[in-house]
Amino acid sequence: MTALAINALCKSFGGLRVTSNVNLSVEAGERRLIIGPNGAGKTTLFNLITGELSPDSGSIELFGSDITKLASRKRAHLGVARTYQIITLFAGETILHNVSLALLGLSPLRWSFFGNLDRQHHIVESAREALAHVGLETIAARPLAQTSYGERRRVEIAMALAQKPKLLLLDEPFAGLSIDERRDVQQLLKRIPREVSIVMIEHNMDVALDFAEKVTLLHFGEVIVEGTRSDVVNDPRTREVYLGH
Amino acid sequence: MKVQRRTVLKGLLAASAAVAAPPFLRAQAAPFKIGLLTVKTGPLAQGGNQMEQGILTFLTEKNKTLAGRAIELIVADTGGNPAGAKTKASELIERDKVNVILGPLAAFELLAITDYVRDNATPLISIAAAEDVTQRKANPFVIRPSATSAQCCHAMGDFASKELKFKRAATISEDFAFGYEQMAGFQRVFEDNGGKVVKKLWPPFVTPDYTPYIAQISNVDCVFNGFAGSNPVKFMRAYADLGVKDKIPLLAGWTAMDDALLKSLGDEAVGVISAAWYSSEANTPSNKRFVEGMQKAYGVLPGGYSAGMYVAGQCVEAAIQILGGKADDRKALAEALHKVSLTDTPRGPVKFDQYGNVVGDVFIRKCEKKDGKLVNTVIKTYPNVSQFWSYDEKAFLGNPVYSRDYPPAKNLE
Amino acid sequence: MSARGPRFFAIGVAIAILLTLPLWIANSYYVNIASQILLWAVAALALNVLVGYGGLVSLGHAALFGAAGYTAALLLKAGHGHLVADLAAIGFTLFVSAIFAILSLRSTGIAFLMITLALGQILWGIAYRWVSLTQGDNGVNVTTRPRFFGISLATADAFYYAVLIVFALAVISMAIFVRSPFGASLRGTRDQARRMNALGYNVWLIRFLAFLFSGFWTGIAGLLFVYYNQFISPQVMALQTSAEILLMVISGGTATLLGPIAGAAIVVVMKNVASAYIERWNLVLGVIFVLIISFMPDGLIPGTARIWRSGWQTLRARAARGVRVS
Amino acid sequence: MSLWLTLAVNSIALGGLLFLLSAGFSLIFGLMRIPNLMHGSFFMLGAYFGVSFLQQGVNFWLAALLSGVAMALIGGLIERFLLKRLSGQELPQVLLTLGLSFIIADLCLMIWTGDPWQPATPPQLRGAVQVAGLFFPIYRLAIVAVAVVVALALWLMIDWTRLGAKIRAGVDDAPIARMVGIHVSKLFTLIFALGAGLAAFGGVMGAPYLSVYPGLDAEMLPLALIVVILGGTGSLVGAFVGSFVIGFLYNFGQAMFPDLAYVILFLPMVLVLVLRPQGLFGKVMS
Repeated sequence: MTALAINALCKSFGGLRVTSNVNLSVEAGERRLIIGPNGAGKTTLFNLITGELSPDSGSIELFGSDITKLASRKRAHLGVARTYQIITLFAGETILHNVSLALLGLSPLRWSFFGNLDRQHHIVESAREALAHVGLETIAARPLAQTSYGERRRVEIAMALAQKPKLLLLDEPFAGLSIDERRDVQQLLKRIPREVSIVMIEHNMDVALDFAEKVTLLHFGEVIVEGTRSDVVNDPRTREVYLGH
Repeated sequence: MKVQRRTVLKGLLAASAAVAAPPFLRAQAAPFKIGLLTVKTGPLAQGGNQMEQGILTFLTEKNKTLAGRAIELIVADTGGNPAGAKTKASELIERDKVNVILGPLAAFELLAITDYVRDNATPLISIAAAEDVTQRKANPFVIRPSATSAQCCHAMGDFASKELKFKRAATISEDFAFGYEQMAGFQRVFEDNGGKVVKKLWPPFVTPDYTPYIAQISNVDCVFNGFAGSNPVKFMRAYADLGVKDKIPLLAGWTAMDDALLKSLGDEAVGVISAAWYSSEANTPSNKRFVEGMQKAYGVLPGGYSAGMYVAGQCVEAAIQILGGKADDRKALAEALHKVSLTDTPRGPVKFDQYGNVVGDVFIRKCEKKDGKLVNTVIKTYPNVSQFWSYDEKAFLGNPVYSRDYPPAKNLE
Repeated sequence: MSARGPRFFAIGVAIAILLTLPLWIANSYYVNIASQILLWAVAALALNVLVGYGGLVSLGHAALFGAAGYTAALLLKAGHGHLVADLAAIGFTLFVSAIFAILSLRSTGIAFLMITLALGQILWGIAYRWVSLTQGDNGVNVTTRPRFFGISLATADAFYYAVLIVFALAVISMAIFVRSPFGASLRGTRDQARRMNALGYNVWLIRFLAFLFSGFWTGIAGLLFVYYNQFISPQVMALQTSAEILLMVISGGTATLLGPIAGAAIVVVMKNVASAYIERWNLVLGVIFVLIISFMPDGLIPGTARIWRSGWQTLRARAARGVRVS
Repeated sequence: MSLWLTLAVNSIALGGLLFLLSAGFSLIFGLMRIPNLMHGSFFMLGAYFGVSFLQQGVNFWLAALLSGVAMALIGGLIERFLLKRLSGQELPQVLLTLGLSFIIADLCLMIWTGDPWQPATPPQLRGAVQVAGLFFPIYRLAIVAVAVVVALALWLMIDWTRLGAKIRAGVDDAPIARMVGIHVSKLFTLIFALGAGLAAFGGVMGAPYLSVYPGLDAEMLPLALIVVILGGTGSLVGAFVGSFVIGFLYNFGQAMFPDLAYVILFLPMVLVLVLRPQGLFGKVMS
């Protein structure tokens, strides 16, 4: 079954084409890596998939149903979750509250005027579970302002995981991390069950290559190469894009 | 006339009795408290400050003693809005327990507190012009020594039609009740005398530029304006700048050409004819004292806002005299205030009708430049003008209150 | 966690003071001032829902305030009962709030502020100009206050208690709202609207409902205002009133429960009480705002709390040192 | 016929004055993102300064310039010592500017009393142009000329000078401007001073026809807001076009739809904001 199917997707800002006739197909349970230099249109592609941007043309299907015109929040309810390259968290809240918010977003409880969010046991428990998954359960009550950069990256991932997504989009989850932290995150990603299909953007090929079965190389909004790890690495076009010759 | 003089005499006797009373009796009486509701902040502070100056001038002249009673003046700043007027009225009545309130300045402030002063039985002497407060909704605790909105405008309508022989008029005034009532009074008398009001313009209270309105005026013999506050300054300059003044004479209500405003005006005001219930030129003894006192203390030529408060002070004095020693009963004071009749005030003789509104002179003035200064020279005096003009009181009150739509403007073009 | 004890104590004292206020303030004038503080506090709390928790700065709330007041005043004048008038007033305010929200929630930030300002001015203009309905600047008088369970609210004390009950309900509903999942959602849309969307929240609808909630309490405050003054006129709908409510919220501290209440107290006391002693009270009020913002940019309540805490810590540190020395 | 012509000419005249009022507001708003709610106060205080200079016998144009300079100084000080610390914090900025506007309003009341002041029109510009039955005061046309000169000067400054380049960079993206070494902090002080000075200059220019009185500040602020909203923030062209659009809307609206007099400016403002929140000439703000 195809988890994500993108057909002839286009998007321009002003005169600039940032997504140019992109076709992409990700199987259920697959791990896909999207690489490309800065400005290749990787994050824009994510924004199109999550609905934070709407495409000029083309279509996006999620598990066979067309979601091209669907509002961003509805895609979340269909099982799309993502992390952000530039950390986008609720700075004034605790780690636990951040993850709880992610859970609340999919719960009908979010409309409730009554009750105390911090006392909604099933939400708080699930949030703790997600935090345990990323190794942050011991500091769950810590305000976000007192956490390190690496911890925030993991909170990002915990928020996405907490939503029990079918399709998880990771936008440079290793950016800015130390070597130890990278290893932690690598471990953590490996533990994600196979029901979840994952698409990961990474600027730095070395960190992420062994994560993915298939790799897509994006450049100036176009898919340049697609294939297995070795296919892409060995393709002369990859070298051209990355090394500039 | 005789009756008047007798009351005054009686008052004087009472006053001398108070003065002659043994000192310990006088010392025992707590000061008589006058509360002044005025505006000292915001856009209406101009008139508000003048009100305060007027009553202070009077009290200074009287050495803060009226009819033998020591006076305490408590000044409250309403900020120029109804809610503020209500709160400040309650401060004066409930906290300071004043014997009488002078003010407030604006009609919308007065309307917010008339029920309240009646419920709390506190006499109020206002110079705000709202017609109905002394007409269909007359309030036994309120008297008005200045004029209703239309009181002077009736006279202006008469003068414009009979003496100036104008046939066609346009009116322009701020789009609020004071403006409606002024224009209605002018229109009624002007049209009853055979004239026609062919255009009525209502710019909002806040109008940065009057040109769009002035540009609509043409083919009339005169324009009557009823602006107030700082608006007349702006309006008359535009009226002159646009060249209309040379073609169409400008008439004005009292607020638009108030004597206190003259220092803010320039050549554009020369020739404007206005109707007012006070003229700083008036040749009465008290007016001379008043104008002198104002010049001395503040260096200004007084206008209606100050004069109104000076007269209000005189009314308080006369009422205390009428009551002899029993001025602390507020209900009796209110009744006495209605009975006050004065022969010498800065505005001329003053008495009140049964609704508490003044019956007094109205002056028609023409603005002239003398020795480089603007003056409003009185060219005609209408004596003893009532708020009902020459109309039958019952019939007058049987009609709706003056408004934008009443009397209906049938001659608009 | 140990802060709970003193906190409950402080709340208890506050409740006791509020409940017994008319007993030890003998003068009805000051009781009335207390009523005014409470009724403006309700308005400030209502605006705080949008400004503090929603990050949406409205300068049009005076229009909602006035919409409720006018509806009630006009229906009462037409001879309807208090219940009908009040329910209709709240209904109409919610309707106006919904229209405001639909038009203004197309944007956020300054544009939101400007739309609400413009909409507020339009409503003010209608109140001023539609003389045949509103009597223009002459305003509308309300001759009676309602009775509650046979108790007349005509006296200052009775009215104070009525306002106190409403105020307490407002505070409780705000406290519940802030902790509730919906409150958390609203704060989320303030901090990271886009992320909230991607997390599955309907950001627009959350803001819309928050606007209605804010409008509801603003309407209640408007009703209290019209019953307090027994009079309403267009001045209360002017931009200045909107700005004043906003100043109460910001000066006291946005997104706090106590802040808007403190802000309301400052503004009401300066306008009505201090003005009797200080002729240039407007200037002093301005200076107070500038001082608050210079020394406590987050507002009076959070600022004081911060100073209190740090002062407490220095004291304790000093005490600890003192022990060591001796 | 002559009515429409008068209205049209007056629209342009009012537009000129509005531009003087709002050009500075637009720069401050666009570059610094400060909702400067005391801009009307700058206009009023400037006009009062002008009144005082004129009473000392100072030449009208000199009075306008001096008042502008004085206000620029005050504005610069306010920015440097009060606003600077609040950069990026919209709500505290609102509170501060409103608080200062209270202070300015009350100070003006203390110093210049509540009486309205209306300086005489400068002698060279008295009188009126009379063409085909149309009678129009020269002074108002002079305001348009001054506005055009100021607009040109600002345009030259912004498009052709180093300072202008910095301003443009700052409007487009403050963080990046900072990265490339533009001293944004000094730039902000300068812009704020410039905006304050321009408003004060406009206040003096407007005084002979608007007059000066307490409450002028609150009348002018919404006008500045409307112009900038309509034109788009930070866009000088927007402020220029917006001023004249508002000039026309105001004149023809007041004359043709007297019943809408109160809302004639706010209805279009809502319309523009709902349909095009960035204004006619503004860029989309993220």
